[in-house]
Amino acid sequence: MKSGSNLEKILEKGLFAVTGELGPPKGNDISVVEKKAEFLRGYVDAVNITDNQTAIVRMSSIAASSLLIQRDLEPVMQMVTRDRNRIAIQSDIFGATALGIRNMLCLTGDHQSFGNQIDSKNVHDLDSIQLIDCVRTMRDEGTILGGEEEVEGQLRIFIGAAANPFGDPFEFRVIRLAKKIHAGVDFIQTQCIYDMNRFKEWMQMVRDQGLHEKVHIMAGVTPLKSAGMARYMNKNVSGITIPGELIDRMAKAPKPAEEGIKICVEQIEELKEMEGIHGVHIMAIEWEHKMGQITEEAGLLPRPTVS
Amino acid sequence: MRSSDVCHIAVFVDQCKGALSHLLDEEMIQYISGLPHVVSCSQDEDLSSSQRFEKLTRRLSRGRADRVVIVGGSPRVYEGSFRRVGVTASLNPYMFLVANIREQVAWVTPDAEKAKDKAKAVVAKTVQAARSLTPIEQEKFEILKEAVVIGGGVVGIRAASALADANIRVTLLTRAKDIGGKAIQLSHFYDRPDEVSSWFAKQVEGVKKHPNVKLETSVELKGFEGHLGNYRFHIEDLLGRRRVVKGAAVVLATGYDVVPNTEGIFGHKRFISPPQMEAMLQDVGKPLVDEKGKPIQTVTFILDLVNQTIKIDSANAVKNAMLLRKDHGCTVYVVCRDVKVSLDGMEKQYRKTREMGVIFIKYDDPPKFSLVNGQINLEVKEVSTQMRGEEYNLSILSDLVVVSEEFVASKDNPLLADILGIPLPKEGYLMEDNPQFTQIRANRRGVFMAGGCRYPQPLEETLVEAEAAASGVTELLSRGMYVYDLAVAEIDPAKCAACLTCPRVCPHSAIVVEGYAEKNIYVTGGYEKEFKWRAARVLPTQCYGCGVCVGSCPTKAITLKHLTDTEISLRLGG
Amino acid sequence: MIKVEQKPVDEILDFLEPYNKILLVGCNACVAVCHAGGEKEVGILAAALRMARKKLGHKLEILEDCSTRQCEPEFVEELREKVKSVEAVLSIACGVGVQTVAGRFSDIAVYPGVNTQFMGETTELGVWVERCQACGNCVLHLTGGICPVARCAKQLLNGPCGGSQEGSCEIDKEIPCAWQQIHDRLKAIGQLDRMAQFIPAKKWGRESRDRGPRTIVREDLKP
Amino acid sequence: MESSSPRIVAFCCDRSGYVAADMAGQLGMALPVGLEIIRVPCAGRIDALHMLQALENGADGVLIVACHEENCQSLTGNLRAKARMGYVHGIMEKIGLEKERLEICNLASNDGAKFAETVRKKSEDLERLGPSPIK
Repeated sequence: MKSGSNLEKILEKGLFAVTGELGPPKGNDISVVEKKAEFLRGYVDAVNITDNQTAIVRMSSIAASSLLIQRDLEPVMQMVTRDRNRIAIQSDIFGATALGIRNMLCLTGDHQSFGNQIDSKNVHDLDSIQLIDCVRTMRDEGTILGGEEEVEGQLRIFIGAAANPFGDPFEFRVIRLAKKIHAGVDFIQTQCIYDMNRFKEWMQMVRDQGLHEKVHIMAGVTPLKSAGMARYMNKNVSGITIPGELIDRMAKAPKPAEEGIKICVEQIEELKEMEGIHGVHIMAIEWEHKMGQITEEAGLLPRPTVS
Repeated sequence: MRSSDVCHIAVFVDQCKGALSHLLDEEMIQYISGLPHVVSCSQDEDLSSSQRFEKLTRRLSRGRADRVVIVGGSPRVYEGSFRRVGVTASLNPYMFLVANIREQVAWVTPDAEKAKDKAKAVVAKTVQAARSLTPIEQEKFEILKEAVVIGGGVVGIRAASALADANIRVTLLTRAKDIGGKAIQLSHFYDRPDEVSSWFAKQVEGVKKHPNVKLETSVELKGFEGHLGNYRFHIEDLLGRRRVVKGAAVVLATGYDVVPNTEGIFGHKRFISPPQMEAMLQDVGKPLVDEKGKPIQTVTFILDLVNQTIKIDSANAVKNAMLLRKDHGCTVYVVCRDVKVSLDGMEKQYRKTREMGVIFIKYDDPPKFSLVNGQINLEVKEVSTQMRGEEYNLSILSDLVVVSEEFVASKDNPLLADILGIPLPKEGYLMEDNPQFTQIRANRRGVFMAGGCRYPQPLEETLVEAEAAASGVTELLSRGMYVYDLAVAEIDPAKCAACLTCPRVCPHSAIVVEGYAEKNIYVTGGYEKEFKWRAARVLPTQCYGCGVCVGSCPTKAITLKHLTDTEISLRLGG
Repeated sequence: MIKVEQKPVDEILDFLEPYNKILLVGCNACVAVCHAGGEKEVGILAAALRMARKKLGHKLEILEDCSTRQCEPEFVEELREKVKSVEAVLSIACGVGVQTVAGRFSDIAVYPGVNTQFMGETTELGVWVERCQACGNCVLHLTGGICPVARCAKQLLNGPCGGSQEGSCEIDKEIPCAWQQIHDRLKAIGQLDRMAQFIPAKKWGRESRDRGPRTIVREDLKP
Repeated sequence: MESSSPRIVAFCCDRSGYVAADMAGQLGMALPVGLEIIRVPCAGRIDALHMLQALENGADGVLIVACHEENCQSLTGNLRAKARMGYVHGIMEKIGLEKERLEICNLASNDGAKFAETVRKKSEDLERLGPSPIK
């Protein structure tokens, strides 16, 4: 076991894993974390804690992850390379693992121009692949990045990363996954999937190269709330494409919110059967209270306990 | 501010046949005579007369004046005279300025007192500005009696023949294997009895046999450099071998492209293009039959479907409708929005065609086509009778429908324009210097154009253009010498930062950046004289003297010799 | 080369407020080429400043000059006589030129008249685009001659982020994705395999500017 | 010049503005006394520096009289003059000079009447605006 986390155990046992997502508060109000955590309890194996997502200032992901551990839920701490240089990154990893965090997700991070601090300087001392390489070095070599210097103690951490099958150039997307695997990633959570055909095409390329056997791939899904949201995301959120027929379906539905959940459940059913998909990452953004319904209807409950 | 050490100004006051008498009183003459640097002030009744002008100027050679200010009317009146006379009067023809107190003061200022004050101010400023004048020399060089024609179509052939007949050696460049081009497709002229094919064969043969013509077939133009009187064309043959051809001037006759209309029903074999129609009519004696041997009885021409200007299409339709009617007894319709009969003699032909029974149908909404029993059915609303309050929906069954090809600018024009350094407007045809007056000249000296590369036209008109271009070249080359004033822009290489702004803004491709500066400004001494530093240079033969480069230069390295920054500053009162 | 842009005239007027006589000096190298600091711009800025001050009733006398290259001490030395006769110097050379002047004349205030922007290429007359950030260790051999440090908004070294869409950067559709460009270039030159190659973290601190001013010493050229 | 009439410097292209100015004279149309005409071979000859120099030397207004757009012998000389004028407008704004003091107008060589009308209007506008604060 690389980390001994619940998520690792479930994936290593070959069980279908489920993760959720929790955005920390834009301040220090712990009750927000508590409330969201309760919506997720019992429905997921681990919870992603975002790191200043879309470059909006929020409570740090390390702190929020730690709060989750205190409440007996397992976090996947996200970390972006936008805000920290390699000194801060490695120091934060020491701290996070000391606080009992066992999963982390290595990301580049959204550009600061999308957030509420557009005049900030971005760091990008490392990129996400270099970050994976850095964490793996610390865990497996027992030294810090590029140095001879040994780490005091032992790092136990399950290394994750994102993959976006919907970015361009398309044929590079699998190469990029391979680079992440080569750098040492253990699991992958994909960008939310709406264009199932393109995703299948990507998975086929992944399987052709045998990459699905080298890493646990968890497919990302996000339930749509309305046709308006779908259109907005399709137009404005980079790296996301939503097919027209899906938008139409949302537009025609008498109760769009329920239709969105229905679509999401159908997607999960389809993904469960797909070779090489070891789990789903459900990003119910500001809709955490629907997690119970989604996981229930998708037949993902009860969540297994493993030792 | 630079001004010559010596500055003696002679003022010529032109009374303009009395038009300025109320301004030019004794006091004014005294005022003028008293201005700084003025050494003499002579008056005349009418300096627009070149004889009187010359007389006055002749006196100059005896005085010590080294420049002249004319007080009188518009400078446009005197410039020609002075430039001619200046030389004989041992005065440089550019050492003069004009204070225009007629158009700019006398005629436009009703208040007499104000007019006088203003006239004084104008004269004073002009006299002050005259300090900045420097002589501008004349240069000349021998012009090769050689020209290049690019394009082996009918226009190129015609231009080459005309040049060769004028005793100019011509190199005719074409990328095709042989000369000929689109004209081979034509059967008849509209305005003369001969068949195009026999006439054209004679033309081709004539140019091939002409001792003054050298044919270069299967070659591509790869580079172009030099200036009027001595251009060098880099050409490449099929094997990739390069050669240089020289010419004092060039005629571009590279033609246009056609896009056949074959979309949808237009792809059906009963839709044919005008060249296909011409081909069918080429053999006069041969009966017109379809592929099954059945005679062709009804032919319809459609205009206005593809081309914006329909001059060519109209001429072809009228010409061929007549032949179909006369030689083959066909029923012929011409369906159009409009017919253009502006060609010489075409109106008469059009009338004759109608008299012979060709039916012209006018539409507003394009006709609809369908296939009926192997024939083409056309439905159209006839609108020419609308003014009588009548309207007819017609349906015509035709054996053949002639639909025009689309004429478009040659897809190679951008590359050609780039190599030749001439502008290319949006429509993609090569651009003439001035569409009203100098249609056959490009915006670069010594570059002429004719025919479809400028705009597609009927054969008869395009030939006139070919001859005009050839005579333009002939006129230029027959002088043997090209004489020009250095009233152009000049670049100081020591100040030039080689920023490339001026060659990019020059509208006449008159600026090159080349390694010609005498010395490297960074290091003084220590280098061989051959050491070159790249700087911009104006080719004086190409420069039109517009000054666009001067206004753009960030290092003030360029001087417009006939209107310096100093002169402008002085005129602004700086 | 170095691309600069003129500072707003009102900002320049602000810091010239205390003076009655200044030297305005341009440079005939990079800044002349980008139409912001050559002799012409010296004249334009001088006219603008004089007019502004005349309007304020507080006349400003301006000596004008333009160095051959303001980053060379010899050329800057040529200004000494003029500098002696003024109260301050306004330089519209790049930041390097301003500092060469300031370093040469210790007892006079030197002000910048332009904002030094970047090292760039002229893509068309009047348009300059950043191409190099002088990171100190060129990776162009790995990236098909297109620099991800200067041209990717995140300076990524291992391929495009997920925001690359149809050739555009996620932050602005008008900005091309540098990594899409690199991908297309590498494909065109048959080196697409380089995209799969891991580029380790850069040595910003040792090779780049994060250690104070970098210095190049060529022993063979020193006196 | 002793006159209350605003001083207008008109840079006139030799292919349009200057010919039109001559024609205005030949038609005997009254022109403002403060008008000073500077003849240039093309509007593209006029530099941003000249525009500023004119203003600095006390012109109340500056007019660039160029050929109609798309009808410039130097292809885009008139457009370049216009673009440079835009650059100078930016500077004028920063130093508190009214942009209206610097304008371009496009004329044909036979537009004598329009030339007169334009400079008269310009003169009136400038009178309303008051004398240049730079004088």
